[in-house]
Amino acid sequence: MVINNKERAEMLRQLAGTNVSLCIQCGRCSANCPVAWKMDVLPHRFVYELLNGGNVDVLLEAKSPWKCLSCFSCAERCPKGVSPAAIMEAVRLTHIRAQGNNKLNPADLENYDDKMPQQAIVAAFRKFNK
Amino acid sequence: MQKIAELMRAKAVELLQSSKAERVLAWRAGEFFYDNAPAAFNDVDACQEIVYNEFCPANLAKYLIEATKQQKKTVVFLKPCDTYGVNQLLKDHRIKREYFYAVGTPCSGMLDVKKIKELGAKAITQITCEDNKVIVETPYGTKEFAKEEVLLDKCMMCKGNEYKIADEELGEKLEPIQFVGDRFAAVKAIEAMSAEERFAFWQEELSKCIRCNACRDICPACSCEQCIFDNQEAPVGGKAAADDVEEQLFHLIRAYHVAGRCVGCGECARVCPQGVKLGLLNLKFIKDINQFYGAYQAGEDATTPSPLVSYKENDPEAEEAVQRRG
Amino acid sequence: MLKDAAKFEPKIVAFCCNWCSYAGADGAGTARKNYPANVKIIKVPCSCRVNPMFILRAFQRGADGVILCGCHPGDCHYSTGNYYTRRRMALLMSMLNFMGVAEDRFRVEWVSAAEGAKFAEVMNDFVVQITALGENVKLRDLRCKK
Amino acid sequence: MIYNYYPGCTLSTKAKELDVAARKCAEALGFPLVELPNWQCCGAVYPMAPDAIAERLSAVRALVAARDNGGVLVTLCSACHHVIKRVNDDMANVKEIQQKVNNYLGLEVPYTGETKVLHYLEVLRDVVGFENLKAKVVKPLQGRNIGAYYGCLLLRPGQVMSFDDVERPEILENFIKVIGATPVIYDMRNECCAGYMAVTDKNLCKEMVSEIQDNAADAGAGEFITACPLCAYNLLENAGATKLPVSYFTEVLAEALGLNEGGAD
Amino acid sequence: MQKIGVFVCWCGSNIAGTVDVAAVVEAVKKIPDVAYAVDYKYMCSEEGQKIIKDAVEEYGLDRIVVCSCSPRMHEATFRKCAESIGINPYMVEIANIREQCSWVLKDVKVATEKAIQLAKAAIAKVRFNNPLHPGQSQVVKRALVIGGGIAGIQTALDIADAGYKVDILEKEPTIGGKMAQIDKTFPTLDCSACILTPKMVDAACHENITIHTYSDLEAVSGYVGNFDVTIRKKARSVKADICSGCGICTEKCPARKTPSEFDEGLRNRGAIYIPFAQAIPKVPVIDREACLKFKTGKCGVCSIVCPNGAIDYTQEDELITEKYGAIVLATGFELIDLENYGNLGYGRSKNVITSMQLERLTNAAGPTEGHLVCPASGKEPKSVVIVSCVGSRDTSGRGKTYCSKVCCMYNAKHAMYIREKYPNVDVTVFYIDVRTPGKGFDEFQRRAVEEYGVHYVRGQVGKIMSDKEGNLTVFASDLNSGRHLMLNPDLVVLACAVKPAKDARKLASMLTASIDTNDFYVEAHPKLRPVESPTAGIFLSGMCQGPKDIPETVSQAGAAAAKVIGLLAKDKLMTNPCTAKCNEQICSGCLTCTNVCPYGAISGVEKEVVTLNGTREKRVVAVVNEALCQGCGACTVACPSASMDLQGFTNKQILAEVDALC
Repeated sequence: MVINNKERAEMLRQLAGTNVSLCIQCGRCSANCPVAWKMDVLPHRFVYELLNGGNVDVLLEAKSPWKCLSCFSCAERCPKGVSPAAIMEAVRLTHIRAQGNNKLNPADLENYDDKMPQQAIVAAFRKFNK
Repeated sequence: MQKIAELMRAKAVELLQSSKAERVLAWRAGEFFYDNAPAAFNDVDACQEIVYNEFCPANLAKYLIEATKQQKKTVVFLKPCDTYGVNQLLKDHRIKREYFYAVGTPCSGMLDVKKIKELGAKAITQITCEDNKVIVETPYGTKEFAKEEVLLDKCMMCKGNEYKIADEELGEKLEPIQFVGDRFAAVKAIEAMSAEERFAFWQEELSKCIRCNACRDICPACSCEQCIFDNQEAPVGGKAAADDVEEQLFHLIRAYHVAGRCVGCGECARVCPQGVKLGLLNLKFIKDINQFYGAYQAGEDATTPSPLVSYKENDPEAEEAVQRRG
Repeated sequence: MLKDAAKFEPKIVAFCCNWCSYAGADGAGTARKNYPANVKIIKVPCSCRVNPMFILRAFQRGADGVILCGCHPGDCHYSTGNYYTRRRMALLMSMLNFMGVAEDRFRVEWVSAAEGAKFAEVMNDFVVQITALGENVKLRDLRCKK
Repeated sequence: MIYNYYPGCTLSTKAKELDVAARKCAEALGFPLVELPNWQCCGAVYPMAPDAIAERLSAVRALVAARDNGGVLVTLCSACHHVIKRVNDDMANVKEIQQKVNNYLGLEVPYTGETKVLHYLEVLRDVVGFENLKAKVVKPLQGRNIGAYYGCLLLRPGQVMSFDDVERPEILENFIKVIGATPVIYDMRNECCAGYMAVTDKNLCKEMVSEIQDNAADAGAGEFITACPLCAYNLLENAGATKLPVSYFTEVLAEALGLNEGGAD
Repeated sequence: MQKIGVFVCWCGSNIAGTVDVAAVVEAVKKIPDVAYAVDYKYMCSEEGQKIIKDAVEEYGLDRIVVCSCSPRMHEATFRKCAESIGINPYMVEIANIREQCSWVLKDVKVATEKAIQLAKAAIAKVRFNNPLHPGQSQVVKRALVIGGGIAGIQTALDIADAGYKVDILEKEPTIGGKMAQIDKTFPTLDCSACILTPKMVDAACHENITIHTYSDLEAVSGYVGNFDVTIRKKARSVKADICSGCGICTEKCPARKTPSEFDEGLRNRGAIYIPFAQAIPKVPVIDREACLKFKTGKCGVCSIVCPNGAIDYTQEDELITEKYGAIVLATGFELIDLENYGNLGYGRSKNVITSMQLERLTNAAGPTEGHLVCPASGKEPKSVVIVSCVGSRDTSGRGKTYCSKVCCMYNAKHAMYIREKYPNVDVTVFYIDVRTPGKGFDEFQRRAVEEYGVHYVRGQVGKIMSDKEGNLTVFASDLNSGRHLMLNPDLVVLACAVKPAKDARKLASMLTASIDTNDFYVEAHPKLRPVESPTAGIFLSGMCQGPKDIPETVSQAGAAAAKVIGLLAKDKLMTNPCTAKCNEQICSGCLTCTNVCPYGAISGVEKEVVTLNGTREKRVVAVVNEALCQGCGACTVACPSASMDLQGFTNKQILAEVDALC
């Protein structure tokens, strides 16, 4: 089964559950992102591609979702109530929901710093693994 | 009560003779001693026919409209509860103060002959009251009832022994009735029903109505030159068809119509030949008004505007009000 | 005859004041904010022109829902009209509730001239509500117990 | 009022100090915490995808348990608070999620967001009252310049968390004043500490934490307080040259209330 | 028998696209008394009106129903059309089959059915229509302009020049408004004060203009042509007739802790102050909340130094009443407060300022005498960042949903005059879109880039941080390059959204003027009646109606003035004949109606009336003053006997509609 770009964009939109058509491309999300300087594709682009561009490959190939901290500063300061964080999550889920795409190996757990709070481990496994 | 009747006759004579009034409104005996009716007395002789006992429930206030029209100064005897109707008529500009002389007439509650008969008293020859006992003489012997059992329903909601308007008071005030409970108890009972039960209740009640109009004719708040139900231009007009708004919704419209002006005298329910519990509709409006907009008693005075012609900026919204009633 | 519930198309009368709500309805039209054809508007100068008897008459004649729209309290074109409306309609609604008839078929909403979208929203919502309630028979049956 | 309490996984292990001090103080302040029986880990991150139903269930279970026992749920860890409060908001306002979750759980009484989720700080501010709290302070922490570190999850999204001004919060600063110390306001107090990157990208954490440490120190802070175990971990373990000490706000509270005497300090 | 004509308009495809107009015609033809029915492409056109007129002649029509757009659009047109052929204009009814039907429905069958029902309701109503005749009311030849900024001043001048008296009501101690604070104006870069102050003087000297400064609207009643207004002249604590405006008091006042409103808090003023040098009137005012004399009873320095003895601590507010024929709202705007934008650092760093503060910083009469400095350090900045759309175009709840319209142009202006005066200062403007429609506007903005070397970056700023020394760090995005930026400007200027003046809503309530959810006044029609409020006799001028720049404001001020002049030029106004009317035969004289009339239009009058029995009787009945009645209908419902009815909306008419729709 071949899924075209348009359909993949729609799937991402569904998975993100945020209304990208509200976006005015102001770029506040990217300006506010505390890890934007580590990102290859800036947050505003994730909204833009789902809204107009439809170049979903850029999003699916981007490293940004694995840098995203889910800190919600993009969503909080968006003047239109759009959540780029939710799109980052949708992209992550698209990857990790596919079989064999887990990013973390549970066997590495014992290598973790023993002060590392459970919270961090649970969170990371939620974000990077299925 | 017999003493009061004497005082009334004397007062009527005195006022007519001193030319303070041209006419007297009081009660005259009917066929039986327990069906006294309102009457006008135009001279000193006639005044001897004035009667007063526990069977004078009618409020004479509405007859003052005619007195005002004829510009005849009229003496009117008013029981405490009757004075509310007088104030309401004054507020509605239907009567003028200069045309009547109000004599406060003490009352210790009016009796309901229907109740007495229903309790088994037949061919009543005499009824006397002693404290809270009612002694009924019949050819078949004497019966004794607790007053509470045979008082008129409206007297069970007695507002007290104060006259809200009076030029003078006759004798001493009598003790107020002691059986007054929560006058909204019956309304609350209906409110507590389910919507289906409420509907069934009212369907039952209102289907009894024969549209005799007694309720509106007795009402001290129904004093229009022409009743809306008789006005073809009015939004309720349309007499012809039996399925007309007026026919079906008469009681709702009637009660709404006097909302804010109804003094809660209970006369409408008393005079209903079918015993429709229509007074509950009036009481419901009174209860809602008190609850939504603050306590208000129509007829308390002759000046305070009705809650339906006033407002507050923070009044509850309709839905909110209905919910709040809860 | 019982109507097919699925095809039930309620009759709804909307009384709208000229200055706010009727203009709001115009705004809904201008902005092409759709609402069902069931809603038919009667223009009145002010919500305070609406006699509770009009509402009863509509119900009695077969309306399944009646909605009264006016300016927001405080914004009445005639300064105070809707304040009276609010009291009149609160008492009416409470009484309809008391008699077990139709209080949920009657609604009061404040819609300003600038609220075209709200007008459409309210009407959509009301139509859904009334459709769910089905045909209005109670007020007509109130005195028909044989 | 029953103060149902959701400690969360980290508080029962790596962040016991946060939990122990909180319970002690709550007892002393008259709102004893009642730990929910059988609570499960909230998942630590809010599941953003609308189809993530399973990920929301443990939060809903906690919310339902609290609903059925008085209707209030107190949380302490920022992440738990964030997840539970947002899931609660979903249950109240997002029909689809509400339906799917209820369908799955098959509760006797469906859950539609009735429980009131309070952060421990909210209880201090709104129930106990900072004024009353001040009266109970026996050992004011005079002379200490404390930088409140909010992080991201406690405040955002402002409309759901409705905890405090999301850009210029003041609840922790007011708290610091109440316990007799001096609050130090610095720009990065509500910026992210890099969170779960602690697991995957230590360098990123170090870079971000250094900035926060420097920013707070530059503003004159001598130490941090926080409500979040992960923030505390990152601030301490991933600090660079500047390394201000970090404690949980409940620890300093216990100190100010004089509850540490004879404790395991 | 009645003869009703029904005219169904296509409105091009606006109606005919969704409603089968021919089917509507066929359906209404079957209704009794409908003598003629026809459809036409544009009923409101001359040709369409001719069809109506011809049909009236040919079929002897006595009532007309037009199925068309909203009566708010063309009711007047069709009424006039009817009148021109001898039919009373109130014998016309409109069925609104456009806004209420074709525009909100998609299915042709459904829409056609609804259109037919709406037509039936209108036909049912028109059967009960009666000819109505407007009365007349006098017009008071005096206007009130609320707000003394450029909008109010220009409106007042234009009205006064036409020979009518006009009063300006200004809440501040001086007229001038926001324009007085502005340094230079776009797109000419000429000095704002230089073009404003002569107008202020003109207004002050004009024989037809009276200025009430430091005054509030206390109460309004009446209606178009006859407003009764009470104005509260707040106590200045200075006798205006004695004061020479020398200003010694303002210099000597020891209470100097109040931030100057005029200088946007960039410096402090005394408790007794004149907002700015060219203030009109040039009479100081004592801010009683700041004044030591009022607070502590001690001081009194101003009264000691005043050479004329003009200080009066006992002065009280004065209420004056006046009648006006027209009222103009020119209440202007203010900037939003930035409390929801804590991330931008405003208030935390003094070097983050609003655009209005920048105006004061560059103004030669401002706190720095026109030297651009960073407020925190007092030093000239080396680089400036200007942020557009702060609080505008924001639907998240933090800001305003609309575009503030003026910012793009003033941002270019600010960037230019910074670069003009300080060529070494680097200026970067962050923008979402640059919106510069207007004569010479885009050219102006381009000059900022092309001639002045201003950097325009498409993107926005994120968090703005400041360190102990006040050094700023700005995070931003550059969307065109896809880069994340970190800048260290010395000064950040926030182009904040504008919003209507605080008391706009209160005034709207007092005047029953319509207002939108953003508190801008609503115009009677967005295209065709842009300077009138839907409430007759109330006009709109300037920013209070919506964001606009000075040239637009001045144009609108002139337009509002023209409308006022047109009104005041009439000696009498036709009154709305849809007034309440009492059926004296059945009126009981209870006068319940008088309680609910907002205009005091009903009174009890003793009259000889014919009773229902045909006898004559003298009694009190309710009488409606048609000139005062505005036709709300509150009395008709209050009336217990239904003797009060509303012409044009009678019980019978409304019930006929109800019956037709149910």
